[in-house]
Amino acid sequence: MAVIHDVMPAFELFQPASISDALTLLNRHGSNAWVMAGGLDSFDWLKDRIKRPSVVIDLSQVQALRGIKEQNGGLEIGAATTLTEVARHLVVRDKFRLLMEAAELVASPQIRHQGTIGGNVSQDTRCWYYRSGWTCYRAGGNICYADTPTAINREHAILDADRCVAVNPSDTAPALVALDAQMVIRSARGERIVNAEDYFIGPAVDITRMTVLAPGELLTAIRIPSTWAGAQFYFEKVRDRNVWDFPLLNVASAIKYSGQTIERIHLVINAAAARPLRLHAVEAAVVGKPRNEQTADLAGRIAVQGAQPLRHNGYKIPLMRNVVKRAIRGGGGGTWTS
Amino acid sequence: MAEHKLVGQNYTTPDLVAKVTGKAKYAEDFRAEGMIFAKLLLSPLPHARVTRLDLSAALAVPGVKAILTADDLPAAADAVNDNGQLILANLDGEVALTNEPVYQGQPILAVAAVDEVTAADAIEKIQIEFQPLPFVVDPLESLRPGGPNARTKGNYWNIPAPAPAAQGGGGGRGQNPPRPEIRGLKFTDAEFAEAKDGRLPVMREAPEKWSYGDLDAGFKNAALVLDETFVTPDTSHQTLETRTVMAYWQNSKVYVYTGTQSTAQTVLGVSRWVGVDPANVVVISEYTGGGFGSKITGAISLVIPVLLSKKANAPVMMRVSREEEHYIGRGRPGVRGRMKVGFSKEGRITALDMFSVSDNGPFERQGDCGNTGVISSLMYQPLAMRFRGISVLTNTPPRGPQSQPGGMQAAALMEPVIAKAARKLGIDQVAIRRINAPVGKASFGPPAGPKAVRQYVTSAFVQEALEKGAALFKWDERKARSGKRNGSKVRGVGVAVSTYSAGSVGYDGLFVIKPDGRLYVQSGIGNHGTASVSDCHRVSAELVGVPWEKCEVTWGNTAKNLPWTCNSGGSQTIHAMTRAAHAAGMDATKKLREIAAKDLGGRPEDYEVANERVFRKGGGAGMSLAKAAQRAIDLGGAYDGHELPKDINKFTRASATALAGQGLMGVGKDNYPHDGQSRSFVAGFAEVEIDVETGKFHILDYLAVADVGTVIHPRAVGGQILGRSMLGIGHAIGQKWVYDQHYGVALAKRFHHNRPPTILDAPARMQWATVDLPDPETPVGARGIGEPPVGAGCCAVLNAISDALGDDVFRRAPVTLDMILTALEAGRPTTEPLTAHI
Amino acid sequence: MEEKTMTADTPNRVSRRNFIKGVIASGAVVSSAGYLWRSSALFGQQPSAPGSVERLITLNVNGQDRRVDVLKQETLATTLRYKLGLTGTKLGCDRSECGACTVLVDDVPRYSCSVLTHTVRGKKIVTVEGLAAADGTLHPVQQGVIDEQGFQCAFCMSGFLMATVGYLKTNPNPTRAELAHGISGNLCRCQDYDKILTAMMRGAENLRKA
Amino acid sequence: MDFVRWGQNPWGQNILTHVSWTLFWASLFAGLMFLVAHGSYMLLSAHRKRPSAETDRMEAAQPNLPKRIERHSLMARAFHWVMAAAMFVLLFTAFLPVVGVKFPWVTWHWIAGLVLTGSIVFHIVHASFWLDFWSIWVGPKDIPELKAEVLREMGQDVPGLKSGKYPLGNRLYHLAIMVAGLSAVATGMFMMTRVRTPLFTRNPYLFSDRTWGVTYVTHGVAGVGLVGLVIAHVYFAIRPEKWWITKSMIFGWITRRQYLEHHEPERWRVMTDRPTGRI
Repeated sequence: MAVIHDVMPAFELFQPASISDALTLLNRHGSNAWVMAGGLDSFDWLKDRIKRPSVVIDLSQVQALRGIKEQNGGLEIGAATTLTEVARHLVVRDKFRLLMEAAELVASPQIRHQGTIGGNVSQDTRCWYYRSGWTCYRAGGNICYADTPTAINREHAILDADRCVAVNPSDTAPALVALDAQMVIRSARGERIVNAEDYFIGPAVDITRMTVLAPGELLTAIRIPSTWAGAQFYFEKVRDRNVWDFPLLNVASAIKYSGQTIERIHLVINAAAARPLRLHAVEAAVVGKPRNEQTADLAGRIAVQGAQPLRHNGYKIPLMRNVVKRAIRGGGGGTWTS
Repeated sequence: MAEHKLVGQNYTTPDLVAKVTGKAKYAEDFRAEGMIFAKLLLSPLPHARVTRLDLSAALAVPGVKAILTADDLPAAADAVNDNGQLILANLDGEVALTNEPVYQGQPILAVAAVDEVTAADAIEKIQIEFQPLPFVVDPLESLRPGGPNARTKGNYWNIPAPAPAAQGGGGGRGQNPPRPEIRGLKFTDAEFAEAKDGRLPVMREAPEKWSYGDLDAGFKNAALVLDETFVTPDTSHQTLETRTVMAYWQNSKVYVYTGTQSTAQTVLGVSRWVGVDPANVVVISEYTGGGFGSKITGAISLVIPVLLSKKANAPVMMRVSREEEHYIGRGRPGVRGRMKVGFSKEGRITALDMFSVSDNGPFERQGDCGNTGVISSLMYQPLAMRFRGISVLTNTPPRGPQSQPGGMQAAALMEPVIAKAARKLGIDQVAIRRINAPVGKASFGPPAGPKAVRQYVTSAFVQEALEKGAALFKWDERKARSGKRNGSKVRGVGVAVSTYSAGSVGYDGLFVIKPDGRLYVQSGIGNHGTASVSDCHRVSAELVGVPWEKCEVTWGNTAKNLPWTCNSGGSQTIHAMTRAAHAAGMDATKKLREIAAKDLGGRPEDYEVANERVFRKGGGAGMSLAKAAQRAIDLGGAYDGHELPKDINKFTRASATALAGQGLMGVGKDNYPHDGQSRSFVAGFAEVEIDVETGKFHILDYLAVADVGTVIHPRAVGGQILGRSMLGIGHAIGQKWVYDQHYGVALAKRFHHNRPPTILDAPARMQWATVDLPDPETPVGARGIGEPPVGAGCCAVLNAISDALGDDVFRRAPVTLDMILTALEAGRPTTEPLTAHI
Repeated sequence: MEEKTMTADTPNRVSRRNFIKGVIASGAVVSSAGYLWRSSALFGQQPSAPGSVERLITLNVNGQDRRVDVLKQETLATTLRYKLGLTGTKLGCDRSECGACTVLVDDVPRYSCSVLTHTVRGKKIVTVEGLAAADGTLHPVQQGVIDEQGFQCAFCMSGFLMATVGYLKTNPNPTRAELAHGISGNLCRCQDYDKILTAMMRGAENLRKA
Repeated sequence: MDFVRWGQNPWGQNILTHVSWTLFWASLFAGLMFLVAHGSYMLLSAHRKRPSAETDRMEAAQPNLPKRIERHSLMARAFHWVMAAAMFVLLFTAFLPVVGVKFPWVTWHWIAGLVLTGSIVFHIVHASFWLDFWSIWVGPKDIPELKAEVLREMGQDVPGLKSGKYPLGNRLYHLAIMVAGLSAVATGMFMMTRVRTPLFTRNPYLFSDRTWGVTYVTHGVAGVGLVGLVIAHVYFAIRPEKWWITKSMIFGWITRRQYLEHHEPERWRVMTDRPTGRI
């Protein structure tokens, strides 16, 4: 069969107006159904004719999936709330600035106007071998084209790779993990709540999926507890171009101080592995220490322990060391001139 | 033209309102009744032979109208060029469809159907099998002893030396050029051994080779000798409009709606590719969504909808997707160069020994490789020089000229070496470029012709550009703060110079002043954003004293009587076509004076033309142009175009004949003298700020000062200078190709992989200026500007990065944060310097 | 003078003996059956299923309600260009990577190549053709482009215009840097960013004065 | 039903990727069905049992036989159990994720694979030099035994050959598991060049895409085959009438009576000084 990467093939479209209708449809069509929120990940797959669902369930009409509610000092964000709405929300700006910064650095303005937070955290990896439609591990095959002697893997994983070396490309995911968010997942069988950290899975556990979402399940909301409201936050996304590009690495930290010392910290890095990684060892090492250059150095050193570079991504090790340092220190010292 | 009314002034181009309201029609915006749609089946392999092809299932899909395969294409035909030379068909040259693809993405066949989804579905039903053939995507891999060849016959074009060319660009009838042939060439084991250290091995007997001066003495007398390897990226043109085409046949004429840089000349391209008489070709191209050299005369892929339309007997729209554009849309050849350069202690280049290897793609030889030598010899005026080069065939997409082809690479190969030399010698970066700059009628290139004479330029004001730039940029002030740390940030400043061809000669101008008093200009120039489609004709309007509001420009449709016009490529147009416009303007002025003298007495020399009138010098009797136009019709003959100059091109002759009798015709061929080759120059200045913890850098400021002669349209010139500078900056900061070498397939085939710069990657502040010195060898004084800003932009940024971080950070462009970070970590350049497409 | 020279091939110049009746001039509405997809239904309608959609829908484009037959997988860019004849909206990449297809949906700039037409029923869509007033007076931002001779090939222009008009609704008085961020989802391959920004700043100024 | 799964390589060529997991279910089902069928048959049908008087007679005739006869040396038993443990780890790590139990399984899998490989190598060497190598094999000579065995199973009282050291069923099973096991082990060793281990430099391009396809499918077929074989093995090990064999695999010996009851002393001579005699 010859291959063509253009023109979306036909599918049946459903636009349910409620979550329950959506779940009914999901249940009815099972693995033939493709769930579309903002569609920015979906369209690539569909237009390239690589994924061929017979049914697309578009969530754009489900009002219950949109909007941000205050809840117990925290927030509940509908999964289909756009990134622009998240970034502009006053409580997000005031209390959970980390998420605002992450959302504002996603892709481009138009994509943020359309892309949803649920879609942003649930998006598939951008590994260009996988996205080319070749049958690699992640696509159900038996090879990782990105980890071969001749592979071009500048953007791939330095940690937690297992056969597949793809990375999670989300900017909001590490922020949500750092904020102890909870993911509300519904299916015809009911609701379950998963910690953000556990929402993402690596290839060792399931090489074909990025999240725990199973067929028939829907991410309906993201809850942010009050735990980290008003903490000291740091978010940095390192990318090639200043628009559109996915992170080469990003880091999110939330710190609470007791006097001069770090009392509690959550530190998360993404695009280093197939899921956002909370750096528990670093967190443990810096708690109780003052926020200074030495602590930052220590954090950076611990962060990259066990990192395994591929042929072209060795730079991610010093980069990760440095951005972790900055996440503790609170920046590079000195701002950009412009 | 002592004082200008139009030339040098800003104005609103006649296409702008249509563009801004969305009414401007690009190729994909046309619809024709019964129009059907074509989709392409591309080769998934980099080199293969189709062994089985079964179209039956696809043809059985309801709505499929026709399938075009390689067997439907006309055979490659010989052609006769403008100079009357017979150009033998290149039997191994590019074809639009093939059964033996030589790069991944090469079109195999096309399906036309009632709609796109039917065509795409039908393609998926085609049974096709390939026999893989040896392939190579890295030129050095092909040159390695025992390395694979991209083409079955070899890995480079052997092109026997051309017949001696006449001086001064006149061309002239030479003997017919021989047919190029593919041959194989490899490094010897001894030569290739050097590649281990990331140095480009040097091929002693390269296919392209020339020299002048005493090289050995130059190195012996040098105070500093640097021997450097540098690598430039392969980049797609990535015009925002892909090479979409709509075509149909009517009464044995073919109508082609396409994007092209050169409207008039595209007729010949279509004629040659389709195998149809030029008289039966109509090209419609009112608006072209960018070219940058990739659409100089349209694109060979246009034959697909043209022939499909014939086969299906319906208009065919072939919308080219962005991914398809990556494959068929042309790219700049990446060049790896080895430069051994001797400098005197003052920084003067005493000797340059240059070896360039360029990635040619699979088809016709590109000039980029040779240009790296020629352009370096002009830009830096080495006292002695040897150039050797080879343009290696690879199984990667076809290359084409891209803004400043070869010149951009020349700058990128040489500028880092010169910057390093200045640092080693303790010389200011501006000063070292000033001391090596060409002045006046500077010589360049190899000695040629029976007398072994080197070519020379018409004029060069590089030193003036450097001085003006250094002042505007506050170079000394910025230099003082370069290298200073602010937290993790460090700044650097860079300057670079760049040059390229800036105009050809010998084309025609054509317009009619009608009895309504308006000037009707026929423009054969393509409309691809440079504004030259109307800018050039401001010269005619100014000469005959018609205000711009009373000028109508007809362009973009070869059925509308256009004159013979240059290719809009290589910055020819503003030079060539202001000369032609000047010739036509002078022709009309002469006719106006003659008419006035006839009617009002006296001699023609007693009259002048201005303010819509022809009148006696110093005031006095005269008549309006409207009246003169009517008189021209009455008089007939040459006045209204019934008699035409002997020397104009037959294409112009046909158009002028069709327009005869409508008013006073201005028509003429550019026969102005032209001593030397027109070249433009740019000096670029950049300041960058780099975060050494992430490797991320920002360009704070960029200034380009251009030596382009007379400025015709300031805003257009400014747009060209800064736009092309950004194109060059893209080469410095991230744009590139990525190929998987095991399978020879593209990994980067879309914008977010190839990374053309976004608005937030552009310098926070950009400025441009010109030296405002007219070129003495052309009547209006204008030279082209599309090309030289590219190299200056790229290299000013490269030099600013090395200024901030030191010499040992990068040996290839683009410079990305990973290269900076690992180099700073290791204290030496770490990124594989020679591997292609990483 | 622009108008006359804009439309390339006026139909009456073309002989009608053959199969071409002419190239359809700008803005004309093409058959509602559409060009890009066959009109036969690929799936039977399932009226009982929750959320099932009709093919014949009404779109509000540039202030007018337009009835149009839209396939399930059809993107807004396709509907605009091939069903409604609004070819001012360009397709540069079809993958949310260039911005040439930007239109306003309820005043928000969106990539129309990546919006299913069915999702914008009941929303107000504005394309570049809808910017100028009915009498032809250009929108202040369009006028900014004229004032500064912005853009080169202009294939990106309508997208930039729509992005700018949308952004200025949220920030009418931006700095140059803010505006650059606001319209950063648009790519210009002529790389004429500096002049574009100048033109758009001029447009913003025009808009404030208007 | 597709028995194999196909994918596309970067050249658009169809390549084999895996055995279809439906085959796993088929193998599991077949194993369980065999178990049910055999169990039912054993329950419902009559079986010939050697009259105890006959065994008494034989025991009386061979008073010099030791009371306990060593059937499996310590080394052989150790091998068996190590191999069994490895096999279980391999099967569970391979197939639990298939049935939906997700966990990081690859490292366990290849380590168990190496243990299995090591134990098999040991077993081959041990069997070649220290054991009666040919005692486990089947050949044309076994046809009369097979015939007799089948007839006996069908309830007929057939005189004739009794088994040597290893009953024919044992030997047939050994043959099957050897084929499946060696296929899995051999392909698995090559497949280790596709995962990160401290032992190999990764090189997924060691073979052509097609060869890899065959390798993975072979590994998969062997793997799903082992599911059925292991089920059958476990089943027989816990059947009451085979328990004496299972016990011998634990303790190493059988009683003289069991020896005489089940084996042909002529074919498994425990008393000769010629331990490697052929059957």
